[in-house]
Amino acid sequence: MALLEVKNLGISFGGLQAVQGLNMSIESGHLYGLIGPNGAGKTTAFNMLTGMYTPTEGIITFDGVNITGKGPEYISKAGIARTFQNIRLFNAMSVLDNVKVGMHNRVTYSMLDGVLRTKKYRNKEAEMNEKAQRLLDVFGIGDKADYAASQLPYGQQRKLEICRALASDPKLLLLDEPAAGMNPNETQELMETVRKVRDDFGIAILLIEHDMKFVMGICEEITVLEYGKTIAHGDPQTVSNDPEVIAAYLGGDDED
Amino acid sequence: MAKQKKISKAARTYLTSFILVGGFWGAIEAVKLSGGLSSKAAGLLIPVCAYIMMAISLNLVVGFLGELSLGHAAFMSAGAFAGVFFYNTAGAGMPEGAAIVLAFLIGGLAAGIFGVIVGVPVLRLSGDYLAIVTLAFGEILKNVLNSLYIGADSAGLHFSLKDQFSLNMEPTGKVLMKGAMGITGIRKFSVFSVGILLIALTLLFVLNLMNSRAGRAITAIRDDDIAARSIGINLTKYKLMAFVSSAVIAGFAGVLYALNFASLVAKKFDYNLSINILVMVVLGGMGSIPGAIIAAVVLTVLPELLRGFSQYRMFIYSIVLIIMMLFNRAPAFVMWRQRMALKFRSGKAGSEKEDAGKKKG
Amino acid sequence: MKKFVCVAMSGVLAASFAVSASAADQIKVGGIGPTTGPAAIYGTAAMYGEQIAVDEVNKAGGAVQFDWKFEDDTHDAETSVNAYNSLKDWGMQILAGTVTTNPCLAVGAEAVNDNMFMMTPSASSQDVIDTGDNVFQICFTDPNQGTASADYISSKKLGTKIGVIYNSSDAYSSGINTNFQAEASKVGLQVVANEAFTDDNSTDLTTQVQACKDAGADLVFLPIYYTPASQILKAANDMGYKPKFFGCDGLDGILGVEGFDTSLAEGVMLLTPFVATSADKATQDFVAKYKEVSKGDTPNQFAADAYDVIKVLAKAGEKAGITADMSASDICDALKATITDPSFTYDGLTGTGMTWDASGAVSKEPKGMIIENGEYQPIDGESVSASTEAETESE
Amino acid sequence: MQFLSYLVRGISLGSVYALIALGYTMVYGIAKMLNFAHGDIIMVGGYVVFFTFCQGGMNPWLSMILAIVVCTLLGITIERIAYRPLRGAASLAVLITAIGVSYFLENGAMLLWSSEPKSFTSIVSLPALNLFGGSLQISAETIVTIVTSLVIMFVLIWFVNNTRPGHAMQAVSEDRGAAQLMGINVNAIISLTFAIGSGLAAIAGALLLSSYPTLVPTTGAMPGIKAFVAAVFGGIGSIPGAFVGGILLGIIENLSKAYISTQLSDAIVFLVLIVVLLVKPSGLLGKKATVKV
Repeated sequence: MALLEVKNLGISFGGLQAVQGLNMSIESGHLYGLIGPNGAGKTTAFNMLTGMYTPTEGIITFDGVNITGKGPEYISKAGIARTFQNIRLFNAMSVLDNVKVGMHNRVTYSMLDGVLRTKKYRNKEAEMNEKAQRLLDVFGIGDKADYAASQLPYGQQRKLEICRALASDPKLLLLDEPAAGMNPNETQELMETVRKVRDDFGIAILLIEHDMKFVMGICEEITVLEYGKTIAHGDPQTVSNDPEVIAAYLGGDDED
Repeated sequence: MAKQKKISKAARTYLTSFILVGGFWGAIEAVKLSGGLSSKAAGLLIPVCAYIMMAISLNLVVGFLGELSLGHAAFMSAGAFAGVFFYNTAGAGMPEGAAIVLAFLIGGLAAGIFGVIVGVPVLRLSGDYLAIVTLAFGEILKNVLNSLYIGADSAGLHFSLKDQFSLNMEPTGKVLMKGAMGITGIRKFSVFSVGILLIALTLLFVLNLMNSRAGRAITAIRDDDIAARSIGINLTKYKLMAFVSSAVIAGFAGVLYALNFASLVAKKFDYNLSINILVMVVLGGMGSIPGAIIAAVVLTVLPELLRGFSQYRMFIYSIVLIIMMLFNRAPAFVMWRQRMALKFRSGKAGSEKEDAGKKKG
Repeated sequence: MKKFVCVAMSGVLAASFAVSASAADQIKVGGIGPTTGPAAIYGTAAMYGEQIAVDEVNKAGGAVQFDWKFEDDTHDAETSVNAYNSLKDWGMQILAGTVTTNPCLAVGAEAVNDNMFMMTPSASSQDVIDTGDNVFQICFTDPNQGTASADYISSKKLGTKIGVIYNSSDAYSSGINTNFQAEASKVGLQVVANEAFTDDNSTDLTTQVQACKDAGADLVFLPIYYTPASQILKAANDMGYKPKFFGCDGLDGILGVEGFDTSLAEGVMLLTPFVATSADKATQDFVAKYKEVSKGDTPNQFAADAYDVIKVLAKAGEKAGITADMSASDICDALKATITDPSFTYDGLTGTGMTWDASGAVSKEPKGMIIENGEYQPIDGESVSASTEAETESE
Repeated sequence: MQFLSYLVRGISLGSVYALIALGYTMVYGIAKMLNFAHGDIIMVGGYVVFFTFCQGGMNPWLSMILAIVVCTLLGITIERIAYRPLRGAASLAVLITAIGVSYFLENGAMLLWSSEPKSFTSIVSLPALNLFGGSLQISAETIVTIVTSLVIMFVLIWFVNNTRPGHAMQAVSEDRGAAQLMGINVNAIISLTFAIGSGLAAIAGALLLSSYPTLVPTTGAMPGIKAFVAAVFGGIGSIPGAFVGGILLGIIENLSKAYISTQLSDAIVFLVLIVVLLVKPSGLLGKKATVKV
C-alpha cells in the first residue's frame, strides 16, 4: 500500500474543469515530481491534497485513510505538509517562531498552561526551542533564529518555509515550485537540500517545478499534467521522451 | 547568542510594560502620600486604568489577531451593566469584598458571552466587513440597553423594552434600570490599587498568552491565514480565543469603570468610544503593549489638559490627534525620525540597531 | 525622540495635576455643562446665562462677589466628573450645574461626598435631587412636567386623542413621557400613539408624525427639545396634518431657530417658565445682554435657568452671610439652611415666588403659553400649579 | 395605502443615504480608505448652502455650485494634508486620521457657526406630487433626490468605464503599484477621487437638509455612518451597490419604525445588515474577493 493513493481526482470551478482524472501513487521515502505548463492544474492538485479545496470527484487515500474532503487541519495532523508557490511566511514573527508555529499540532499544551506558565509549558517550550533550533541548523539558518522572517534573503525564506513544514513531522511533504526565483547556484544548493531532507527525515516528497533540470535531476517518478489532465507518467527518462509532453512544453511554454 | 537575544526581546516587552505600570502606580501613590495629588488627577485614575485595559484588550484583536473591531466599547458596556446591575441589587446585601469580586466576575462573564455571540458569526467575515459588523453589534447593544427598563416589586422582576410605564409594576416597586437614564445611584467603588492590580493581571494574561503556543497561532493567522491553515491551525478556534479573551478583559474594564461613577448609561459606550480606544491602539503602535498603555494615558489625559482652551478644547484635540498620527505613522516622518535616531546613536558602539534599520529601509 | 516626548509629556502632566491655590475675596462658583459635542447648545446657553448673572452680581457690588469658571463636560458623566474635579482644584466653593441629567447624577454623587452645594439649572430628573440633600434644582422635575402637562391638557380639554413623540434615548424626554402617560391614564386622556425616536435615528421624524396622523391624534405632545420639534412641525405641515401641538420647557427656543419658518409654530402650546419675548424688563435686559455675549443668539430656557441659579446663589448667599474664606462644606450647610427656609423666596426670569423644600425641588409656576403671530402669549392669563409633587412621586 | 406611504418615506430617506453612500464608495473603491470625515463634508456643504441660499437669497443653482466648489477644495486639501502623507502606512493609520479630520470639521464648524441649530429652507421649490387623490403624497425633495442619485450613479458608472481618468481609477483600484508602473499618476487620481467624492457630498448635504431641515455641526455624523453601512450593505466599492444599499436601508429603517418599534429601529437596521453580510459576505452587489493560494 502506497503512502498516498490518488484515484481519479478532479475538481471543477463553476463550469471549468481545473483537474480531471488525476491518478498518483506515492511511496514512502520517494521523490516525486508533478509538472506541466502554467495553468495545468498543479497547484490546484496540491490544494486538494492539503484540503484547501474540496475535490468534486475522486478519492485521496493517505496512509490507508480516506482523507477526501477533509479540512487542512485534519490533513496536516495526518501528516501532509506543504510550502507555497509564492512564499507564505509569518513575516512579522521571528524565524524561530515560524518553525515553532509549524509544530502546532505536534507539541501541544493548553491555553491555560501557557497563560499560567505551568511546568508543562516550560518543558514543552524548551522541547520546541531545541527542536526548532536543530531544524534551522540543518538548513544552515540557525544563526538567523531571532531575525524577523521578512528580513531573510529570498533563498533562506524558501528554506525557512521548508523548515516550518518539516516541523510538523510530516510523512509527505509537498513543495510548490521551490526553485522559483532562484539563481543556478541557489537551485543547485536547493537540490541538495531536498535530497538531504528526504534522506535525513525519510519522508516522501512531491514537488511542482518548472525547472526541468531540477525535476529531472532529483525526482524518481514524474506525472505530467496539461489542461487538468494527466498526459504522461513514469520515470524522468520516459517522461522526457514522451511526444505528448514535448508537444505540451513546446506548444504552451509561456512561463513567467 | 541568538537564543539569548530572543529571550531578551520577549523579556523586554514584559519589563517595559510592568515598569510602566509599576512606575505609574508608585508615582501616583507617592504623590498621594505627599498630599499633592489634585482632585482632577485623582478622579482620572480609575478611568485611565479602565482605558489602559481596554487598549490592551483591543490590541489582542487589532494588533495580534489583525482584525479591525469597531465595537469594542460594547463589551465594556456588557460588562459594566451586568456587573453594576448585580452590585446594585443582589450585591447590596453582601459583604463589600465579595460583592466587588462577584461583580467583576459577572461583568467578565457577561462580556465573554456577548463576545461569543458576536464572535461566532463575525469571525467568518474579514476586513472592513468584520469591522462594520462589530460596529453594528455595538450599536444594537447600545440601542437595546437604551430602551431596556427593569423593575422589581413583590411579584419579581419586570422587563420592558418600551418605557417605565409598561413595566406594570406595583406602586411600591423599584425601577432598577431606566432606559436612557440607565442605572443610577451606584455605590461608588474606586480604589486605584484595584485598577492597577487588574492591569497587571491583564498584562500577565496577554503577554503570557502571546508568548505561548496559542499566541503564536493567533499571530500566525494575522500574518498569513492560508499558511496557518496549512499548518493545521484551527482558525475559528484561535480567532474566537483572541476575540473572547479580549471581550472578557473589556468586561472587567467596564465594571471597573462603571463602579467609579454614580450613574451608568448605555450612550457612553457608543462607536465613538470604540473608535477612541482604537485610536489608542493605533497610536501606540499595533501589537505594542507598552505603546498601548502610553497612548491610553495620553489620550485620556489630553482633553483634560486642554481645559484651559475652553471651547477650543476638542478642536485643538483633533489637530493634535492628526499631527500625532502623521508624526508617528507617515512614512516620510518615520524615516526622518529613524535618521535622527541614527545620528544620535552613531557615536555609540555595537550599532546592531543600525544594521536592522538599514535592512528595513 | 520618544524618550523626549515622554519626558515632555510627564512634565506637562505634573504641571497640570499640581494643586493650584489662589486667594481672592470672591466666592468661587463653578459651572459645568456641554459646550462641545451634540448637546453643546444647552451647555453653551447655560454658560452665557451664568456669565451674565455673575457680571451683574459683581457689578451690583453686594456683599457676595463671585469668581466664576465654567467647564465643558460634552454631555458625558466621566468628563463631567473630570470637570468637577478640575473645578475643585481651582478652588470651587459652590457648583452651579450641571446642565444635563446623566452627568449631573454622577457629579451629584461627588458633590454629596464633598458636601458641596450644587444647584442645577436644568437637570430635571427626580433622581438628581434624590442624590443628596445638598443638590437643588431650579427647573421643574420631570414628574412635575409630565403630570402638569397631562392635567393641563385634560382640564382645558385641549384634546382627547393624544399622540406623543419623544426621544427615548434622552433622559429628560423619556422621563416626562413616563409621567405623562401615567397621569394621562388617570385623568382619562386617551394616548393613541406613543412614538419614540433616538439620537441616532432623528434624521427622519416623518414616520413618527405620520403614525400620529394615522392614529387620529388631535393633540400631539412633544416632551422634547426644540431642535427636533422644529423638524416635526415642518413634517406635519408638509403632510397637511394640523393637530394641536403641546410641549414642555424644552420647546422654548423654537422661535429662535435660525431659518425656521415661525409660521409653522403658530398655535403651538407649551408649559414653560421662561419666554424670551416676554415684555417684562428683566427678560428684555437679559435677552439684550445674551445677544451681546453670544454674538446674536436668542436665549432659551437653559440660559434663563442658569442665570437664575447664579442670582439665587447670590441672594441666598447674602442672606446666609457666606464669605470667600469659608470652606465649601460650611458654605453648603449655610446655603442649605437658608434656601430651604420658608421665608426665602426668589423672583427671577423663570418664575416668581420660587421656594425650595428639603428635597431640593423648586416650587414655581410654569406659564401656559401659546405661539400667536410668532410670539408667545399666555394661553388664558392663568397658570397651572406645578407643585403637585405629593401625588406624582414615582419612586 | 398607509404601507405605501411609509414605503415612500423609506425611499425618501434611502435616496439621501444612497447619495452619501455613492461618495463613500467612490473613495473607498479607489483610495481604499474609509473616509470617516465624509459625513462632515456634507455638513460643510449644508452650511455653505444655508448661508448663501437660505439666508443670502442667492440663486439655488449658483449656491449649489459654490457649495460643490467649496467641498471639492476642502476634500482635496484634506487629502493632501492629512491622508497623502500616510500613503504606504497601515490602512488603520489613515482611518484614525480620518476620524481626527472628522472631529476637526465638527468642532471647527461649532466654533465658526455655533452649535445653535439652523433650519434649512428646501432648495427644491417644486410642489409635491399627490397620487390617489391626495392620499399618497410624494414630496418634490424625494423625487429630486432619487433622480439626482440615479443620474449620479449612471454618470459615475459611465465615467469610470468610459473615460481615461475613469480607467486610471479602475487601475489604481485594482493594483496601485502596477498602476504606478504603467505611468498613472496615482496621487492625482486619488485627489480626483476625493474631489468627486466631496463634490457629491455637497449635493448630498443640500438634498439631505432639504428633506430633513435641521442643520447643526453634527448633522453629517449619523447620516454619514448610516450611509457607510448602506455602502457596505450594497457591497462597498460597487457604485450600483451603494445606490441599492442606500435605498434598502432607508426602507428598512422606516418600515421597522412604522411596524415594529420606533425605539429599536436602529437595532433592527443593524441586525438586518448583519444577517445580509453573513449570508452574502461581500454585500448585495459586491464582488466576491477570492484569495489565490
